[in-house]
Amino acid sequence: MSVYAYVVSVWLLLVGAFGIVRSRNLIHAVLCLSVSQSGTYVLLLAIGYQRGASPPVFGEPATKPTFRVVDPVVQAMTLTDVVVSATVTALLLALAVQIHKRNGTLDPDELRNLQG
Amino acid sequence: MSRRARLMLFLAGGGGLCALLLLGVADLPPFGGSFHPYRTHAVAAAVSHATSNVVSSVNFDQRGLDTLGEESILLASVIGAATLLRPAKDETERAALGGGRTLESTRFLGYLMMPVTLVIGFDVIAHGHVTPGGGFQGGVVVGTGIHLLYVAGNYPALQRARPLRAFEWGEAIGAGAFACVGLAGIAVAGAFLADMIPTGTFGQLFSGGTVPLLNGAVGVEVASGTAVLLAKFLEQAIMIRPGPGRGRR
Amino acid sequence: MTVLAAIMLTLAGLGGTAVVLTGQPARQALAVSAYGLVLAVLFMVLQAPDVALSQIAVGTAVVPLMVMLAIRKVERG
Amino acid sequence: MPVFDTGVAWLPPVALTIPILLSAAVLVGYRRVRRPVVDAVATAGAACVVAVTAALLARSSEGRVVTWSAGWAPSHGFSVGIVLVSDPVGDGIALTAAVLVTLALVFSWRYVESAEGHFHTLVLLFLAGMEGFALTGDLFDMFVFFELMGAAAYALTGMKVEDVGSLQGGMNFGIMNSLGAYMALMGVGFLYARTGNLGLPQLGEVLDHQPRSTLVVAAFVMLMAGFLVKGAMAPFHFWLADAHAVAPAPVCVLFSGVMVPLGVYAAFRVYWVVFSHQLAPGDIRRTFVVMGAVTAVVGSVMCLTSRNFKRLLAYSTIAHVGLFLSALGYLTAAGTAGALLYVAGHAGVKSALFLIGGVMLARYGSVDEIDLHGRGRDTRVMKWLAVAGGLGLACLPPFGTALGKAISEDAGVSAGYPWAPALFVVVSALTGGAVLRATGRIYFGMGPRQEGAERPDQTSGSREERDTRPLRRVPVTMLAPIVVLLLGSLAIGVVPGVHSAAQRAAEFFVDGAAYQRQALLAAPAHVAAAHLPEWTGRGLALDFASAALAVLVAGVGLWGGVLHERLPLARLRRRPLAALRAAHSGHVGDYVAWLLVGLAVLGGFVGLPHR
Repeated sequence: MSVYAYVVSVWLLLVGAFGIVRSRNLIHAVLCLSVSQSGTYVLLLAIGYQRGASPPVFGEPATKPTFRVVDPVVQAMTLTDVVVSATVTALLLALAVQIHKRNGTLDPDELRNLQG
Repeated sequence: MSRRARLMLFLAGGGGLCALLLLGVADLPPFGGSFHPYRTHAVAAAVSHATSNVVSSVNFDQRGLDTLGEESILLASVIGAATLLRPAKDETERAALGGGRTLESTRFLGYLMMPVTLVIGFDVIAHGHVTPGGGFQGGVVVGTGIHLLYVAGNYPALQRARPLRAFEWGEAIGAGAFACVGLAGIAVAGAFLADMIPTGTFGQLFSGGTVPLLNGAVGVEVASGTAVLLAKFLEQAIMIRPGPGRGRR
Repeated sequence: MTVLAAIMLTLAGLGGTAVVLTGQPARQALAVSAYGLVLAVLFMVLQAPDVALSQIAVGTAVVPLMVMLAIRKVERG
Repeated sequence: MPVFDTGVAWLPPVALTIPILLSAAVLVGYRRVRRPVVDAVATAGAACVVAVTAALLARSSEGRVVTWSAGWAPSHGFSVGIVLVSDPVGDGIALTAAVLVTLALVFSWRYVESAEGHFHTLVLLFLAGMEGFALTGDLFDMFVFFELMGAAAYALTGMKVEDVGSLQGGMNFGIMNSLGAYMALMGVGFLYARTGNLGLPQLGEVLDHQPRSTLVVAAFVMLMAGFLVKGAMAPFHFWLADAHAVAPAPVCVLFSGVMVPLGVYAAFRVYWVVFSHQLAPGDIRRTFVVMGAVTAVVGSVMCLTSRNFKRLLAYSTIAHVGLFLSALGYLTAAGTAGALLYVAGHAGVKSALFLIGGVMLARYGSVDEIDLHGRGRDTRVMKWLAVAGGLGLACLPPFGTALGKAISEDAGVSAGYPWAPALFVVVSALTGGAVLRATGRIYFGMGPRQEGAERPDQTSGSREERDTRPLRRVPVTMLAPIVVLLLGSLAIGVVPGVHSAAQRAAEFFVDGAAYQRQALLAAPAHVAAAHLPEWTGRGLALDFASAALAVLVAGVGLWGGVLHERLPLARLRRRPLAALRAAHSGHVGDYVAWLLVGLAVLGGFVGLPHR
């Protein structure tokens, strides 16, 4: 159990890369990229987790602050990461839409604009 | 490269990398352990600035520079996607059709849900420095909520409720405001993004110094950005068709 | 608690794999949305409500919506 | 506890905030004002950043400028804030970025016509990303600004939505860079879990006192995935040719001139500050020298076989990045100084050449060397500028490239690589020769006219969409940046003091321990005296040799068609050449597979001897 979470995150990273390699559709490839990225969320949050600790939010009105909370820094990092994921996905989906318009296909095996 | 060759190449490389990573993570501190030095300091810092959501304190106060970068990424991506999804020179926009094909119940649901969603979104933004959530989460909810009008089948109403230019401004103003608060920090307190206004009482709505300000700026930017993004994708899916005539620039 | 975390981690691993293995464009938006939900629950279990909230907003709503619209555009021209 | 900082600690955050603020302003205003106003605002903003970073560089050459964002300076030995540490190398790159953006924006006044205000917004945000990336001293912050550069760059690459190549280039670029960035973020996570810190100086300080571990090797390899994908090291380089060949010319200037070198910069920055005690220098040296040499050879061969002028330049960037990687990989101050001068000189020359390519596309609607045979004969100035650029790339003294190359060669020999000068001479001769060949063909009509039979396995560039309306004559706003860039590259070789400044900068860069002490303990900086000679007889001889070889290469390329067919050597190497070219397939799945192979090899190089 002590490394299971980390192994899952490595798995997600690699399985996403695998998806891009065998993808026949660029929209699918972009989604695989986001699966790869979700590996980083899992890793970061797993690193910050502490058994029996509460969330790093003391609320309104506040409960008494305690240091026995899970790591807020990795959560802030993951939040940034989620934003990055969403925006990059949007950007790449936009590119995919236009690629389909110009080539009539999204299969990377059939796109032949950039060889040599 | 053939599909087979590509796969073999991937398996060779992926296998090697996987081995390295697995050997690496075996050295990580065990899952659920109590080694979190940064956590301890970050909680103390959040309490000292009266911000009861420590994650918001890290995001907007302690590591505010990251968030400035993050908001710039959002701005760049939204503007980038909008640029990429503009009608090409050989395309035309056709007028959208209004209503007619949506089930009455769906339409009702859409109309009902929209204000509820918007209220929730604003609430999540407003309390971002004290309870879970904040400008980003609430902003996404607001930006998406507006598009419930589409679920309601009323695309023309959506176009009216969603003046794209205003949202483009909202996005720019949100990002600009964040940067301005940062610069004001230099002028007032001598450090970029410094928490320069009175911090208030821990756990109250008015607390956390600059955190709620920056949180609000992010909320405006994210809500506008999400709206622009979804609008551009909708426009592509519904309105833009290949055809003669000059595209709109 | 640990058991719950282990279950959600396993589901996340399987969910990611499912997204990768979903070939048909029509099902991709759905797969992504479901995977987003699994991740959000995992984040709740890992005591990260802030991240879970944004994951729900982004991962189960906005991104699948964009994917759906992109696929619709691609399929209908 | 915000403390009032005296001095210049406010400069770094301002350098990265100005472009963000102005991009917002452009976005609000661009529909209401005329285009020249938008141009003027954006250019003035970039010029402000030039001023700020120049001021910063003037200060940091006396000692690093340390800024704690939001005033969270360390208390009780720990800071929850982000530290910006600007030393002469970081500032020099920040300054180069600002100068290139300014010139690219001036060039765009009459050049980029579609997506008006959005273009300026994106370029300014791109600049903000580069400034932040160069100036920050925090690992996660590096990831954020890396992604900022990326997001703006993908959009800028794919901006010509009517151009098939441009879209696919943007997609390949986006997927590869993002995947690299996520891998880097995993590396950040590993280090954070191990040390509980994100700042480079803090990380380095903790790791220096820890036993070696495989986790640190894995973290290093993952970080390199991000930085070296951006830095275009083989086999992570494939995206570069795709993206550079299709992006609008002023954007290519930023990509080749500064974004790609930034990746290499980051790789060595984290090595020196964070990893230099954990990883054995011998392994790192071998890794980078070998991989740099491979990159340089692959890049220059592909460069020589290209007929698309912009793609040719892109491959030459790969070749030169390989050289920079080698020079920095000697892990000495001398090698670093050589690389710095080379990067600066290269930025001027290569940027000028990309702008010449842009003018070519604007005037003739093509960048295909065969297609354009003799089309540029009527130009009076442009042809000579192109020749100057080619010779600069071939390291003809006194271009800055020549000075950098000479110092790097010497550093290579003293680091125990007697073959280093040969590599540098051959690579600069091949790339410079390719440019001279294309120039000779296009602007002077040299060599036999070939009927433009396009080969299916090659991107010729004859169908690239224009960035602008066909131009009858070249406006001064397009000519001036080219001249300025070439003069800038000359200045680096000629102006006294640049050379010794580069040496001092290099001494700062390779002293990771001093970086830690100055950031965390505010220890005063030790400024080393410059001791390397400037131009040496041997360096000059090798520089002239590479320039002469380049002319020879160009001549063979132009008139050697007959010779080429008869030599048995030519037939022998055709097969590997075809294989090499086939590897550059434009297929993103291939690229990802190569990325993983490269990382596995990197892991083997760095990790195996250590276990």
